[in-house]
Amino acid sequence: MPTDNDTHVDRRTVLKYAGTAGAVGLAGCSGNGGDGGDGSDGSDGSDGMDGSDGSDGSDGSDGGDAFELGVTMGQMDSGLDPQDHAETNTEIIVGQLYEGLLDRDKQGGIIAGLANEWERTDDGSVRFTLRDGAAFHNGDELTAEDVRFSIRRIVFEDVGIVSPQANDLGVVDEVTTGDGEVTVSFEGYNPIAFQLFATNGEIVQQSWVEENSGDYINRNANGTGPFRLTNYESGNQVVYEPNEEYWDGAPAVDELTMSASSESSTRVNQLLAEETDIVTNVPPNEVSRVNSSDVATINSVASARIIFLQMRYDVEPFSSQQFRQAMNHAVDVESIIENVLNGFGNITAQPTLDGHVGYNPDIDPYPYDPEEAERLVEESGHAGVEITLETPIGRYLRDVEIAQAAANQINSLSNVTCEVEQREFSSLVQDVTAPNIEDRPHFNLLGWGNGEFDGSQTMTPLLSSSGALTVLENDELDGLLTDAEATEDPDERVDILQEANQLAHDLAPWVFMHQQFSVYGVSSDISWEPRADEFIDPDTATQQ
Amino acid sequence: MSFGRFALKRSLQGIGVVWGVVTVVFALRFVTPGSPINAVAPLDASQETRQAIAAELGLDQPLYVQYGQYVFDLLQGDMGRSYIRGQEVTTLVFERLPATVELALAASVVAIVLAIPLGVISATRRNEPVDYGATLLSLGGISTPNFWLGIMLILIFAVEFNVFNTSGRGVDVGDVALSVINAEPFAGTLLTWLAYITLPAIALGTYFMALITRLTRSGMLDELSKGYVQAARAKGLPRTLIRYKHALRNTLIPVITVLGLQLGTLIGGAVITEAVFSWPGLGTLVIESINQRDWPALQGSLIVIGTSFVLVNILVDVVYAYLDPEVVND
Amino acid sequence: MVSSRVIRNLKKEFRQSGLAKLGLALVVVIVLTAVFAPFVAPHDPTEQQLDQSELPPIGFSETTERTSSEMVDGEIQTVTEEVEITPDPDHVFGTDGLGRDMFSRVVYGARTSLVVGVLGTLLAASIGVPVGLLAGYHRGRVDDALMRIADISLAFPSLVLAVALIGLWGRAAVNVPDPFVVAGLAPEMPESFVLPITVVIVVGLVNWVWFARVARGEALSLRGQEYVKASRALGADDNTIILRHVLPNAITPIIVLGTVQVAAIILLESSLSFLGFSGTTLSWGFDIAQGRDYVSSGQWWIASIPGLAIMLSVIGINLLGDWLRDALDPGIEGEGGAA
Amino acid sequence: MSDAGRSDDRAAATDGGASDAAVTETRGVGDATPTGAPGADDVLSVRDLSTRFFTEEGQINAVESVSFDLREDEILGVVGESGSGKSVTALSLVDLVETPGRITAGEVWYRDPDLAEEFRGTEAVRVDDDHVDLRTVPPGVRRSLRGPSFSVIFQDPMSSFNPSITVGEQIAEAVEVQRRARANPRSTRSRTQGYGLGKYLLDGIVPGRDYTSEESMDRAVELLGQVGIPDPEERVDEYPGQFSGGMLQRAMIAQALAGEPDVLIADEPTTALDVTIQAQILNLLTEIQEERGMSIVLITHDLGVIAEMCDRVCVMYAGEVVERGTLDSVFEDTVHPYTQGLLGSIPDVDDPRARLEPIAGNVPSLLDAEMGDRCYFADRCPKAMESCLDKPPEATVDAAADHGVKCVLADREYDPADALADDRFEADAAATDGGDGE
Repeated sequence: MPTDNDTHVDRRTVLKYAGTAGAVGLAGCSGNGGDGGDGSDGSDGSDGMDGSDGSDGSDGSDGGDAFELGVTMGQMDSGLDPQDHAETNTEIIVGQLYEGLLDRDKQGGIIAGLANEWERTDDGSVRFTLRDGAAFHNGDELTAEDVRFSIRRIVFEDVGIVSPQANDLGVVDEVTTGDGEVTVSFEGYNPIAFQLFATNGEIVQQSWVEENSGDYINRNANGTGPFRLTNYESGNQVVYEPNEEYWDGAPAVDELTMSASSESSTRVNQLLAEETDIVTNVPPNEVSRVNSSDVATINSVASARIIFLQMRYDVEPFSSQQFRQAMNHAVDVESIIENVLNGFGNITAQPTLDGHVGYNPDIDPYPYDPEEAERLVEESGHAGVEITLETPIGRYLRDVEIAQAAANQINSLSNVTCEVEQREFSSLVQDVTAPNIEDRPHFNLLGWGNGEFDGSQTMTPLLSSSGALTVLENDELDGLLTDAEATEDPDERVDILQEANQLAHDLAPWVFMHQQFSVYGVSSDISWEPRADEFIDPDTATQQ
Repeated sequence: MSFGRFALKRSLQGIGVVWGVVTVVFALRFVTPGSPINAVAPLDASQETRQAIAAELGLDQPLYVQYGQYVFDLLQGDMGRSYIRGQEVTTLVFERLPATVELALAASVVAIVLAIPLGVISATRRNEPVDYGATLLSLGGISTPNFWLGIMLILIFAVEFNVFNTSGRGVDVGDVALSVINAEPFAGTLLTWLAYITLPAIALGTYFMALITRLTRSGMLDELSKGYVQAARAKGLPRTLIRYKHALRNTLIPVITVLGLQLGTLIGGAVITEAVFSWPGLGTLVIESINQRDWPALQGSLIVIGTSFVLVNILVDVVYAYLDPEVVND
Repeated sequence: MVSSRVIRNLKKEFRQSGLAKLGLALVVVIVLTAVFAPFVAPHDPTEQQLDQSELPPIGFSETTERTSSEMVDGEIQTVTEEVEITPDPDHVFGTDGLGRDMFSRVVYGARTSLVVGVLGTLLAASIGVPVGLLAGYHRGRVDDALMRIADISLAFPSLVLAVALIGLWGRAAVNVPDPFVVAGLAPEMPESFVLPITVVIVVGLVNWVWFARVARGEALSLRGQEYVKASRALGADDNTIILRHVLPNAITPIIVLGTVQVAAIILLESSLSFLGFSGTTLSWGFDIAQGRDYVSSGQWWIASIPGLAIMLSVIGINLLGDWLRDALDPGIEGEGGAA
Repeated sequence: MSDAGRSDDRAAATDGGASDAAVTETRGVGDATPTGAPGADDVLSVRDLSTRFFTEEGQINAVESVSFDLREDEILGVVGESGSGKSVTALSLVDLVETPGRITAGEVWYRDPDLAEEFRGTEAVRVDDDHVDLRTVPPGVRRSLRGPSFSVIFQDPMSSFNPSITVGEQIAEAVEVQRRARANPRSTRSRTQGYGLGKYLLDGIVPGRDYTSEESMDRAVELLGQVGIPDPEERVDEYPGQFSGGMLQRAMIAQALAGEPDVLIADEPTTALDVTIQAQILNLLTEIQEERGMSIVLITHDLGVIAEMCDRVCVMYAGEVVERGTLDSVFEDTVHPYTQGLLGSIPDVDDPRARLEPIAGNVPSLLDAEMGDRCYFADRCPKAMESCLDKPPEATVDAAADHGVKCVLADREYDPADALADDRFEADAAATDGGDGE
């Protein structure tokens, strides 16, 4: 995919990640966390599943108490239209009802969804074969036409709605249907097509969508997912029942309730009071309270989200590579992880996370070394400079505290003064995504979730010249990323991306901070394993 | 002027104010930087897309047409569709309104039931320990931020003693009423309802309890020093009758007016109390809508809040006129 | 304007009322704290000492379980250990989650509260008083228009309107250099004070109506007074009459209202910063919001202490207001409260 | 009519000097001040009544050792400038003095054979024949006498009616409370039976007549008719604001009559009214007094009213009764310079050109600390003499006319040679002004 055409793609993606509310839209469509037909293509480690979630064949097993499961998140949905939102919370709520063609396992590997076979055709298009027996909640069989309509409704503005997910599936040229088959062709080559379809693209029924009003579609659901909607209270709670006709067998849960409390301590209180079973984003200081109770435990997983401090390459003092490296030496990320996050984070050294396509295992983090930092600052000729770190308030786990800690450490260098400016997220994001790089902040904290598990999905928007949030213009890096887009051989592509990561590390456009953990509180009454992509799949939960 | 005419005149004035409220809310959009299209359109949307969206939302029309359309729709109960949720704002707002009303009413009940006797006792036992106690309590009450009080209540009752629920609404008060009406065993639902509403109601009600106590106390002191009280004593009326039938009644008339004006504070307090206790009311919707720039939802919420305020104040004035016939003649 | 009678009444009420003394004492302490914050605060309120975080206040020691986690072979392992945390005499009120000194934060928080309270009140008064005086004096259409605007303005709860305006307009802050630090007297302290200017403007815009109502009421009653009529008969123009006769006589209730408004605006400011609609992080409301996450995990002081600070300052100002009202103008009741 | 045993009590209680004790013996042939036992035709006998207000500024001696008798069927006038203690005296009679005021001494003998019978032999309650000293009976009993025994008409009818309750309802209340009292004379609780907080709250929402009965309401209509209010059936349902001042004062009289009292205390009943209406109200009072044979204490600052209505008169100054007697004796044989001053300040109807001579100076401060131990009028008195610097004695001028006076001039003529220097009180006055506050 040539970078020239990327602008469109990337800018779109921005909205998905940084736009409206909620955490960055990470979760892919789901429904089936179990096995299902294992795909053939490119999914590594897909068999490394925990054995604990044996949801299959749970039908009729509910002899005793009904299995009522509650999930409490930070925020509720923004309407139930699966194709008209761009945030994680909505994705989680809608994802119980709708599914995509492909899916991911707990570790992020690609598995089958509504399509049980998928392949790349000779011309670079992708072909999905729909499974038999998948039906919408209203009883109608899933058809290839529904799939075509769904994809077109997402990517084309003139079909139904202007979807904020329009570019989540790549630059789609056209969708064609065959007998139980759907073929999607792209403009140019799309090396990560399956990654995209495993994360995005929920399928709706054409007739149902066309016959109902927008308000109705946002309050009701007719998907193919493992749960059916029983009660929707906007902004309060959503109640589900198992879809007994689900193609992969009905989930063990008899009644699922999803609700939200914006305060983490409230969520923990609810968990400990046994009012709910799964709570999201338990903050570090609450962890011991959960662990020491006998009703719940902490269950955490490294997420696909990284936190970093962006430094704009075209303004002083950040135009100096030495200065940027100095900043990386000045911040003691280990100590921040230890003290601010109570250890719930992994230090990073490159834009791509361990486990994602293109990760370079040979790069080590910049060591914490204030003296080296001072020396580099001196060398850069910016000694005595005053800088301001802008940070969003309350958007990422402990964001303000992290920014303040980092700024304090920079400030304690003898030759740099650093202050923190707190910004409301939506206004900061407006600046961060300003069309011209000249309008973007000089130095700011940002988080980025990579739902596709592919390094290019971080580096292209954030570090390529044309990226929607870039703070860097470097021909060498641009070249590597362009090459990666056009490379059809996966292994070769990995090599190129690894090289790009090394380059990004050396250029130090960011202060590389950490990889966030998703920290859940889980009731001891249930068994459930979290996923790496922040999606919650209660259909894999079982009663203990 | 007859009572009926007074009520009518007041209602007509109220309609004017509601119209003003609608206009101000509508105008708010135009004194805010940035186009409302930004809330809907993807950041990189092409000029054509933006125009298409503007046309879809009617934003391409001249201002007065948009305004006319908005008022016209509003008169038919249509407040548009949420930019973010895609749902009808009318439904959205009226789904949330009952929770807020329930909370505000519960808080008022807590406040009134405690404050009036406290104010009366304080006034009739002036400078006795109970008066000092009530004075300090009410002073603390009007000086405590309700969100902080809420957090402290959570700390004490929910965390230390684990007696009440700390967030959410539990059951709808309507369900409780329904089970009472249907003669079902309702103790369970009632207890659940209480477990959820008690702390938020106290957190929100304390300020008003303190305010009403102060107003009742000073009003009672004022009334008890008036000529008619002396006259009533001279004609041999028993003390209870003088206090409750004569003095308290006259005290409460101005108290009701002040409370009507303070309804705004009550709703404002409800917004923040909802945030503390995750109460799914209108306040939560307002804050979400602001953060998401969801104009239709924000406008709808503000109009409903403003209109409720106006309605309640008309009601207060009419009740006032009913209690104190002099008002009608003024 | 301030006659000897007024001063005598003030003194008399002050002598008689223990609460007035308490109020004045509280207000004096808070004002001095706010003004001389760099000398009162023992630490830079923004300085983090991560290894000293979550220390309890003097007199309390805490046993908590600390959990840490690390990644071992791709699996996250959590370790929980019991730690006895004893207070550090250097941190009287303890420290927050990032090891910032709570006492210093409370001291600097007083600045924000007081400055926003006073500036917001002044702004509200400078809009409301002239409008109210003109409307009350001229009556007629001006007055009708004002009353309708006031009705509309009252229909929006202050907090809701403030949240909406700040949320929509953004939360700008102005850095005001701290004169003591600039002069080199307190070099350890933050160089500037962050003034949340949007908050000041918005609370002024939201609360002017209370001043307008009171000023209008006074003007209405004063315009009928003989000396006002006489001045008019002598040909004095309206503005002169308003400035010379009406304003000086209306000033007492306005001062009393102003005092109550400072308290109300402090509460409003704390609510706004609690909800995250402020431009500064050195604010009691902000600290309560931060401390709220720690309430259930045992670090009660992070949220409690700033709350007590708000309560004490507002009590102090309210007592001062009661004192002024009793001494100057027994006629007004506590109407203008808006939290 | 007095027996020795009781006189002893009296002597001990009155705290009088040796001269007082001497006159006590001669009561009935014109004692200087009524210190003896109440006479059989005295409905009310007040002895040495003192009421003090304990304010932040100090103790105020509002009523200072006041004594008088109120006979059956008579109108007793109490006259004096404002601030002379007339109204407080009236309130003291019916025990309506409120904190910080308190009755500190004195006796209020009230003639009520039934009450006397009931308390005879009760320790702590002083009973003398048919009279009972109301200062010694329990407060509840004193309260129960308001209405059936004593009624008060206040100065300002507008403020004496509750503006938010109909006039009829308020009069009916006064009827109702007596009805209930008769039904259950000894229980004060029963008078509010069925009227607690709960009833109140209902009443607050629906202005109702939970307390009063239909009979009481009918009686209220009847009373309104009797005091000359036209269309009483309609006017009962009107609010005080809908009444004119004169009508409202009539309504107040009707209210005062509701309990059919023996003693009616009219505290400046006409001050707040127009001159034309004043006459109507006074006529009404006279009519009522004649019809019902009540005794009236008429308090006023208007000697004209006194002259027209009263049988006997008490002149009050600085909390004390300074001159007292039948109307004729006080008006014709005026002794006290203060009374003379008051008489001089009313315009002479016969000679409109005659100069009106107001009394120079102001009513003195009643602050205990600032009151010297002398004649309180001395500083304003045109005839002040050296001997006025002592407390003046009580003296009888004309025993037959019950004419007594508190002035040295009672038994000697004014001698200009003894006159005090003009600036004698100026230093005092300056001190007083400075401390007065305003």
